[in-house]
Amino acid sequence: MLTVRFFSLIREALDCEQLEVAHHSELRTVDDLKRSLANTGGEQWREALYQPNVVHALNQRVVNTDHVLQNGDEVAFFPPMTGG
Amino acid sequence: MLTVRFFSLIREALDCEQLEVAHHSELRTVDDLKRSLANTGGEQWREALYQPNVVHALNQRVVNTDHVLQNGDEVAFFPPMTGG
Amino acid sequence: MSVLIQGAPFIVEQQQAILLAETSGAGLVTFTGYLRDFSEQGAVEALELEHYPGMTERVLEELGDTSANRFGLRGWRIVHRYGRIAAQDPIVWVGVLADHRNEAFAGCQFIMDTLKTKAPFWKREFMSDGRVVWVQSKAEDTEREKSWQECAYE
Amino acid sequence: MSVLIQGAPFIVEQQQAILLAETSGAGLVTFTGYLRDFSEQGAVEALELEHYPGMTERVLEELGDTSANRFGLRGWRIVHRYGRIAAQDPIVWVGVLADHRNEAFAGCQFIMDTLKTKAPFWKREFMSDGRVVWVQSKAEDTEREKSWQECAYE
Repeated sequence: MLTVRFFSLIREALDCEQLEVAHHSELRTVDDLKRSLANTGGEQWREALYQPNVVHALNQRVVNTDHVLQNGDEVAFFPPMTGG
Repeated sequence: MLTVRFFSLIREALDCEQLEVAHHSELRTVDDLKRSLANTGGEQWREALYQPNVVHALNQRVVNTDHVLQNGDEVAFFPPMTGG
Repeated sequence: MSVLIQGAPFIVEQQQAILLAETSGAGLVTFTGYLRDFSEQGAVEALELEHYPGMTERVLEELGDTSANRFGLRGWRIVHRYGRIAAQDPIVWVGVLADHRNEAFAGCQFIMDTLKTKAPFWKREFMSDGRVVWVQSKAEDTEREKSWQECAYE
Repeated sequence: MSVLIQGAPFIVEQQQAILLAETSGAGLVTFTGYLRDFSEQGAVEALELEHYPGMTERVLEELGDTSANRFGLRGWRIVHRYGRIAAQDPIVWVGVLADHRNEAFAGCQFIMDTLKTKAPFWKREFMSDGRVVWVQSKAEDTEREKSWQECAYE
């Protein structure tokens, strides 16, 4: 399984904090997972996940979308951070 | 009268914190006062006042030695400051 | 050497005392960020800070360690709130101890500049006129953070 | 907006509270300088700080005002001890408040860098081995102070 988490604007747009996705051979990279979520979720999901500046985290580290997924990974999607 | 004050190393070398000097026409500038003090005080005073990096203050502001003195002025001689 | 992320308000003096109890140094630099009662959007009543539990702690711990190595710090502490925060309340406190003041200034500023764009927090402002607005990240903050990568302020 | 020069020890938290009671801002940067228990000369037991009463206050007041104008500070406070100081005790505390963190960092660092070479204090170290040594001014401190004149860090 993969755990997928959403924060801030994206969480709001999707009305979803977290979901579990079965890990299979076609979900090789973060990018594959993102495309699959958009295809399954429809227009609203596509728009939220493909807005400019989305940040992708894999196991709580920011990564590029070509990072390869392993079973058990935690992937998160969120807008640019505004700490401090 | 002029009030003359010494601090730190210079105060120690002269064993003098403060003295009053009559203001007269030959003490036109800070430099004149310094020369007069060295002439009056002798070798120890000359050495202390003419060591490199002596800082000169006139009425509690750092000045160049060509600053003109007025009656009632306070002049101070001290080494570079080490605050903080 | 430690990170505290909490929902409840914190007291700056207590946090400073914790850092000073852990270690000592010749120079202590602290930064406290307070919630402003105004923003580009207008008058602000409160802020809600969302964060990514786990990732936040990890990012800030790495950030403190990076600053300590880069600037030779003797100690550091980062405190950050999440949840709802009232105007004028402290949001973030960073304290660093070093043997020399310039290392302490640089270490503290590096942590703050990096934290702004690298720690997974997101701010939502509750405006006095009733609007609720997600705070946008600032290009200026991204530039500041990058400047630490490019120029060697050491 | 105020300077405190005193012979007795001061408590950092109290000084910070005084500044925060006077004014507020989004960012507070503080610097605390503690007496190190070592120097280039060896182990240090205590320090004696001589100063020029009157001139000290005037220089530090002008310095605070200059920093406030240059960096747009909302408030500032400078506290400095004189007399005999024990190792580990705070010697100097500077706190500045500004609307933005970079102004606060710059304003505080400017005050510290300038104070080192412009405020009429002179330090004498009492070494653990019995020697008493006047501290020499550092070329590095003079360079730092000058750098604020030459480059426009604003």
